[in-house]
Amino acid sequence: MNLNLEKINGFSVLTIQDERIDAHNSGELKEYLLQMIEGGDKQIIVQLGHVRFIDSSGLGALLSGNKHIVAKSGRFALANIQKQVLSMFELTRLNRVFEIYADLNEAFSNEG
Amino acid sequence: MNLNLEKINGFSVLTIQDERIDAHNSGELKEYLLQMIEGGDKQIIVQLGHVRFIDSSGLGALLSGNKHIVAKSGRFALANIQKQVLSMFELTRLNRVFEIYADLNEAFSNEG
Amino acid sequence: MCSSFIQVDVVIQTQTKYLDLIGSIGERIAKELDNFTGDRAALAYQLNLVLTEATVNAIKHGCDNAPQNCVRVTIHLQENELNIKVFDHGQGFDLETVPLPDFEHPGESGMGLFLIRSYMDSVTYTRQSDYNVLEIIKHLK
Amino acid sequence: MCSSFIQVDVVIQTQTKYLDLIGSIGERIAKELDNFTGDRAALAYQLNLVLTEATVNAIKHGCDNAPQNCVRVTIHLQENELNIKVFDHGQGFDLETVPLPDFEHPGESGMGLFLIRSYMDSVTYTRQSDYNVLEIIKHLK
Ligand SMILES: Nc1ncnc2c1ncn2[C@@H]1O[C@H](COP(=O)(O)OP(=O)(O)O)[C@@H](O)[C@H]1O
Ligand SMILES: Nc1ncnc2c1ncn2[C@@H]1O[C@H](COP(=O)(O)OP(=O)(O)O)[C@@H](O)[C@H]1O
Repeated sequence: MNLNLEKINGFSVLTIQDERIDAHNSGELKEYLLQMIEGGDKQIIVQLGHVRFIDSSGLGALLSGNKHIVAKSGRFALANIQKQVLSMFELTRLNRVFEIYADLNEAFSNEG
Repeated sequence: MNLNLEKINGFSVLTIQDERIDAHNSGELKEYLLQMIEGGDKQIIVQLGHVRFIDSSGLGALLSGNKHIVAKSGRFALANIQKQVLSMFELTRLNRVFEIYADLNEAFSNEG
Repeated sequence: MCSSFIQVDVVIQTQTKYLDLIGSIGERIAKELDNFTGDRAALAYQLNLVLTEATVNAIKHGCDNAPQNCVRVTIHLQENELNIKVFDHGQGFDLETVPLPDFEHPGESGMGLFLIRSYMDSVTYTRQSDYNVLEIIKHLK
Repeated sequence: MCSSFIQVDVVIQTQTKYLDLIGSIGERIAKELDNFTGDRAALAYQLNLVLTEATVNAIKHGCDNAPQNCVRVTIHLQENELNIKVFDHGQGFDLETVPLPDFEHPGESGMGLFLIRSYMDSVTYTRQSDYNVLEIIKHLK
């Protein structure tokens, strides 16, 4: 999986460079998020702007990151979700679980 | 087939808007070119910039246009051919039959 | 004689790296649905998703995990219906007893069949003597 | 047991509008060739082309032209070989007697088989009792 991690405004911004998250690479995403959290990252924004497709295991990987960071009183947010991908969050009602922002600036300027 | 015809600098510039020319739509291209030529067009440039794929029937349609216009002492040129498409002209040696230009400007500035 | 407009049968080795291929073929077939009047981009996504979810299940549960095992997927497009079948050689399961996801306490798994059922019109799972088949139907209007 | 990494069998009605689908599937399979070290974009194009040319021939010559007739195409990917078969139910022809195109006086047709042979490693046409098959092999290195 092609991931890019930057520190911006005190946030750890993880940009997913792949167009597709499915059961083939979601395990890697999940592991990467867990290691970030174990390493001390408390404010994570996952940028999904490149992602055209996500399956249920991809949603599961994001959910896992969210749970672990919330357990440490941190923050987990998603940004730049494409239309069809967003409909997956809506159908599974995970849009009520995740903090979802239109873009990075909106995520930065929100208190959560 | 999605075609766009413009008159520029005395040339009839036919832009093919489809990404693919194959036996399904090459008949239409051939007919269109014949009608242009019968209607009096004598300087035709076909812009292939959008075309990602051409099959042998597509090459045949362009060849038909070329033959008919040359028979009337007109000019027929191709412009903006993508790399993989160009390799088809090379393999069939049709690059020696057609006038081929990198872009419209090069086609305009050449005497043929 | 063709009973369908398009029939695509795909057999892959039981490896998740081929999910993208199978999903992409489904997405590509959505372009051929001349008579479909709904949201074609949404349908393309849904077919990609449904094929991905169903194929993962067949890979995960459907066979002893030797990589030389294979999963077969068929996609048949008829005039008013798209029919998808995913075959497995595992123990099988009872589709009717699979619970809905717990939306109040969402888990990291257990959403696949829910998604398939949400987007498609009919889903059945049948055990035969030597294979099982998940059959998914989408009516096209 | 899977004898191939990927097997795709496509059956379409004998209509040229499905050429794009068949070519696209070939192009998509080029992405899966892990061991191929050559120019992948070129190979993707060539598979699209070869499938298009072979399928057109089966549509044009391979059956009485009732639209409910069908053409079957199979694409099998093995470790070092890509195997394409296109089946038809026509009168058949003798592949060996098809002449090269006349490059000095190029014609509007007659380039399909030349292109297939140029890009692929082996091309054969076999008549069976109830069908004919054009078999195309590309060695992958
Ligand atoms: N082909 C199959 N063979 C056996 N069991 C299956 C199959 N497909 C699904 N199941 C069972 O149904 C359950 C729910 O599947 P699903 O909704 O896709 O979620 P997940 O696969 O994430 O658990 C699986 O955990 C598994 O027990
Ligand atoms: N499947 C087929 N059945 C019968 N004849 C065929 C078949 N494929 C090719 N041919 C014959 O071979 C000739 C050359 O084919 P090809 O090189 O593809 O060029 P084209 O189809 O443009 O003529 C065709 O004109 C036809 O006579």
